[in-house]
Amino acid sequence: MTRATGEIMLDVHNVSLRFGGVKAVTDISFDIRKGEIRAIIGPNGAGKTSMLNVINGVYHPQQGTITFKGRVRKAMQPHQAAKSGIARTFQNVALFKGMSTLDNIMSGRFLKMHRNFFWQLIHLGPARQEEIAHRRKVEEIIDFLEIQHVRKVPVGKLPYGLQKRVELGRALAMEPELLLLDEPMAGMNLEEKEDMSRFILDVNHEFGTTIALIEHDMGVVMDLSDRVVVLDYGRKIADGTPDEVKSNQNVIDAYLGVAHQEKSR
Amino acid sequence: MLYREAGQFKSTYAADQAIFPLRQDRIGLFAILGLAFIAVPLLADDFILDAIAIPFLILALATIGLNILTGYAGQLSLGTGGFMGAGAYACYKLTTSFPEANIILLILLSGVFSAAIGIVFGLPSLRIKGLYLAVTTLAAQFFLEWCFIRIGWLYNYNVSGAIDSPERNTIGGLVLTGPNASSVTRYIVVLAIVALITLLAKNLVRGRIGRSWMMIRDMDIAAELMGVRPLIAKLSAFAVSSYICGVAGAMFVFFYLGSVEPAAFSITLSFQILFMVIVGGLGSLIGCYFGAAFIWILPIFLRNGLPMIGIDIGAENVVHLTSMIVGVLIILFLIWEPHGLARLWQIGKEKLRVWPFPYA
Amino acid sequence: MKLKALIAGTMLAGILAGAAPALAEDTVYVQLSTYRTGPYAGSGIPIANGMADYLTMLNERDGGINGVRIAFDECETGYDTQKGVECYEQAKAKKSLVFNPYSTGITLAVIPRASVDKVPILSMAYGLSAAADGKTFPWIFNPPLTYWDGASGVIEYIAGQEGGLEKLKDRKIGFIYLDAGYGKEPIPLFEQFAAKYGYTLLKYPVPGKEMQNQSSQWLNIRRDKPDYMVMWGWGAMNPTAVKEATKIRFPMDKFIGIWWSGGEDDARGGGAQAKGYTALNFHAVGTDFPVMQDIKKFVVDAGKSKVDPAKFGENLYNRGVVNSLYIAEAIRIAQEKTGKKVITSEDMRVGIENLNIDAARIDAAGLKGFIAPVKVTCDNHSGNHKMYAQRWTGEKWEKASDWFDPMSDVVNPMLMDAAKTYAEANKPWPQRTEPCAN
Amino acid sequence: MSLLYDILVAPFVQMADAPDFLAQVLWEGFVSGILYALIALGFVLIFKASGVFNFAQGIMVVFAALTLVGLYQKGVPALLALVLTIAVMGLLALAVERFIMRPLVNQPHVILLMATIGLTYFLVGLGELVFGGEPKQMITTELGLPTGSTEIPFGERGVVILQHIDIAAAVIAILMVAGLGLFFNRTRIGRALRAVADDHQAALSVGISLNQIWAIVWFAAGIVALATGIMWGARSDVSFALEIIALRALPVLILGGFTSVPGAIVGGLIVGIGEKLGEIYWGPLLGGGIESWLAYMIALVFLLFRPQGLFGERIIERV
Repeated sequence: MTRATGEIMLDVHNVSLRFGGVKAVTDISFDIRKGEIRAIIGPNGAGKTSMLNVINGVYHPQQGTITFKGRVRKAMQPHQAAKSGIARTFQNVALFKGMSTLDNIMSGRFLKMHRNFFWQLIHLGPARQEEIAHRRKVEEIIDFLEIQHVRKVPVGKLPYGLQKRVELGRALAMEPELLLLDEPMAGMNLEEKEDMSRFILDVNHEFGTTIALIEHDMGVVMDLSDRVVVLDYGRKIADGTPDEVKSNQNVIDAYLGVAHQEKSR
Repeated sequence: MLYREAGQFKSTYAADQAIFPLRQDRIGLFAILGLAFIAVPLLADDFILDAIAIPFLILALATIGLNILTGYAGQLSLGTGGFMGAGAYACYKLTTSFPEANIILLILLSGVFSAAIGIVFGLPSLRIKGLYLAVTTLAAQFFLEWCFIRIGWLYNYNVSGAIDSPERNTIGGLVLTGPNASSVTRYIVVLAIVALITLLAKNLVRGRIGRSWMMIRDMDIAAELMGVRPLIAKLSAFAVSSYICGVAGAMFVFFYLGSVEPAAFSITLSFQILFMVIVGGLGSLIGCYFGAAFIWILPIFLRNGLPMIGIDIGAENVVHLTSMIVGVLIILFLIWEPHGLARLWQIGKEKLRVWPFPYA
Repeated sequence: MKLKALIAGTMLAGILAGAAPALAEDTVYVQLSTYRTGPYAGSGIPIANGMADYLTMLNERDGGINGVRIAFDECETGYDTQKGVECYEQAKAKKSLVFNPYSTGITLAVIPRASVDKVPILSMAYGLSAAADGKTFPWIFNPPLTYWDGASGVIEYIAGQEGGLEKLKDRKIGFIYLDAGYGKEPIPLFEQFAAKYGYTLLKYPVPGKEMQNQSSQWLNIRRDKPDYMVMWGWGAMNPTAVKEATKIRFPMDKFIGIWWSGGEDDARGGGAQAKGYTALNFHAVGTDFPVMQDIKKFVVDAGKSKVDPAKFGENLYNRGVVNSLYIAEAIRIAQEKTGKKVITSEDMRVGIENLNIDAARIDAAGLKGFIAPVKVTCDNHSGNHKMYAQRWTGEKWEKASDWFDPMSDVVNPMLMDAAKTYAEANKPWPQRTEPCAN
Repeated sequence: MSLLYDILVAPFVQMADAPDFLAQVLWEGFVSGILYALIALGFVLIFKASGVFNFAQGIMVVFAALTLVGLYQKGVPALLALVLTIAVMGLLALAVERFIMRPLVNQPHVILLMATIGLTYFLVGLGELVFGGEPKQMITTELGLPTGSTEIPFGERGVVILQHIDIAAAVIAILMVAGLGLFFNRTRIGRALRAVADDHQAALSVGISLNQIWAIVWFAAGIVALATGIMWGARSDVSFALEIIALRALPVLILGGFTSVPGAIVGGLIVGIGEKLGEIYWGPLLGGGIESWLAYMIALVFLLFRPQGLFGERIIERV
């Protein structure tokens, strides 16, 4: 596990975020290095999702800066984040419910497609070739995630586990450099979790995608991640390798103790 | 057994992405087009053409326009009538200013003006969502209606305040508009324009731009995180939608009514089109045709069909009854089948796949 | 399967078009466009009843006209142009002898089509004033007088109150009107007269969809303090205006409506305070005429009418009777002219063009005192006939003036000019090809 | 320059010149504002408790008034007609709860909005089918409401004319708001209604089912509609042409916020007075008739700066 020493891809520096009087995130700094799997953990309400929202521009922090690939940004728009190579899945599946699996994943190719309005209108020549080229790419992702059988099914009708998988596929279709996964295994059974873990590792290994991951299942976190940052009540309480974090007293107090008890049950 | 896809394998993605991947559907389409372009003009009388076919096609086009905005991009609009009016008045000004120009070109051009107006009134959609947006589109509706009544320049200061369709010919001397244009000519022109725009609309909704609309509709934040810029997606939906509505509005005057007062583009029309969208199916192009046919033909059917089977409830009660039936149907469709007649059509086709057996 | 669909389709088409009325040998068909629904129903319902009842009475009493029964049905327009055009198409498909738009907007929409489709349009005292020019509009008829005649009549009436046309100088006349083709129609004449007689014309348009909310208009009127108010209102606009006028305490005897603003329900809206409200008319109100007694006997009392007996003989009901009277007389004349019993719509055009209800005919048809003589000619499809003013007593209309003529000498040249302008604006306007029969 | 003068100075000069007229304009605006507010109030009731944007509230106003007058015309004594109309509004509430609310619960707002547009058309058809389409006169005196007017001297030589029915409308509106306030704060059902606005679970714990609550709020909105309809019908006749004017309640809501009772009142007064002032003093610059859209434009501009309305709560989007 030497990848944790790669170059810094994303640097979060002294970020604070408030909603009215409520502090969601307070003065947090951490970095994500190229090629690693970085986990963000913490009890409920610790500000993990808010942190992801800050990284890809949904929320604009009142304080602090985000540096991504050397560019310092204070308030980024979500579509700018997408353009610079950040993709994302959501805690509560945020698929496009009215569209099929295929269209959902195709929508991930949005930024890669460039044919203008008039080519789109006639849908011949370049626009059609482009559509077909990207369809090929999408089919690769469908094969990779083993969801060929639900290709044309509206995603609203899929079981939860498959929806999570489609959502991952949609993010992958963007060919991101940094992939943010918000609880990718929430609500899954053991078998589904194993599948998902395998996909995450494959993505990381085969495509070299950097991954930031929020997860509650400690076993998964410890197995998958290279480094872990721990939040509690919107503050960072620990940062380091899984082993370091595991033995950190603050973490045990705040969080892991509970998790261990659960695990031993 | 007639409607089976068994044995039809797609070996390319291109074939899989065709509008009608199934052979039966393609045959059906050609049959319908043949019927529409050849059989109807030959067989139908003036009443069928003028009072049913032409308005049905034009309203179906307007329904497509609204469906793009509401069904595909998820932005509820109650201003369809106003946008249709914008196209109609633009076309009237254009053709009276340039009487020599080809009227079909002018009709297609007039949509550009309504698209521009649509963009202006679409701007609030960037900050306002859902129900609030519906109210702002009412602002567009009432403001445009006021313009049609009060800005004399728009109707060339006619005493009557109405605009009418002057006689315009093609190069060959065929009369396209005005009282001397034959029903068949007008029908063919309308059909051609509607079919063409439907095809173009289909191309848009199945491509990148159409997907960006649906992404905004289904989950706007996720869409933004995939790189969709809400500004462009929403405004392009407003523009395309108002363009189509504008063209429909222009045809409404030039190929159907012949002369209209501003009241023709009132909020009643907006609702009528909205109902066609709901009954036909949100987010379905073929549904637009079903919806338009249903809402347009139902009252005509009630008016003429009931007396034929011996029920005479009076002309006014037919109107009341239509209003009630439409109201109930709207609610029923929303409860049972939010995807409208288009979805029922789909289900019907599924059934047909295995017919006459109950299961595949 | 295809065959089945085809058969079903054909049947459906049949249902949609409405079975062409199974016409027996001696029946003619007339469609009546009416509106018993919507915001204009208040005005539309009595007219529809009157029209239907007179035709029913003819069928019941005389077995039709010269033995030809009149088949008729109603087409509901809701005073909506779109539905009106649909009704026109239906009238055309069902070969109605004549089309009665009962809306100036619908009339304007169908005028260009009528000559192509060979459907005569009877717009009795409404519609396009310029259509009086029979040379330009061979298929359009607007007897017994046009809006411009009516407008001149209003000015005459006001002048009579003031003691002469020259007294109009420096007066302020307010004009409150439905902001649609109908209400805008008389404006050119009012403006021309304003220049000629030196009064100031103040305009207060009322948008159709807001006609029950006129408080702004009447606030403005209160501020501007016109000497007289003239109204071109319809439907729910009328009672609202009368009510608002009483609210601002406008002197009601200086508030004059066109004949379409003269319904009993319109005035009743203002209650007792509306006493003095004046409206023009071109036929009598009430039931003391043989023709009305016949309608009562053969239709109302026989339970064949939709009219509320209490409203039988009211102004707009009688208006409907007059409208059907014109239709019936035109059919009779067309039969005489053509020698046919069952006439076509083209024969009907000739019939209306030769419509002539003279004193003798008025007596014979039991219309004495009910209407003034009416004569349509090839040149003049309206005829600038007589009108009178009626005044609301708080309970009913009473006659407030004698029958008087419009200012035809001024109005007619304007009508003919306007017809030319219309034809010019709608180039290429077809030349009249129908011969003048008289 | 002269245009600027016309816009910025002339209207105020006119106001100062004729203060009695200004007072009359303000009064007329106030009265129509009260009526807008009453429609908006019925709307807020429903929105608060069920999240339904009830497009049909305007038509319920006309429907209630039409039922009242229609029953009277069919020979039912006035007070009995009033009671029967209340019963009809109760039935309507039950029907709406059973056939619209219950099947469509948890659907997106826009779907429910469209359903109420369907309800609008149904009620228009039903009302006209049963009672006929012609405008009807409100039975003002039969219900014991005042008619007539009073002239109040104003300034040196001016007068302001106050219609008694308008004064009654204002009084009834105030009583109604006060009554609703008491209902919400002092009664068990009222407290449950408030609870349901915040939290459906909490309401259930009070022992009232959601279905009952929906029926109750629709009934309450129906009563408000009836009162509004009587007042409005007394000013101009009862017919469905009022529907378009009733739509004015929508910009009122946008100004006041969808969930705020005081917002509905303040918004109604702003729209009512604002559009009258705009029409009378600035309308002539644009050729008049701007009343038909002024309120919507004000609301639109307002939305851009304060999307949650005057009294609404700020919306935070969660992902």
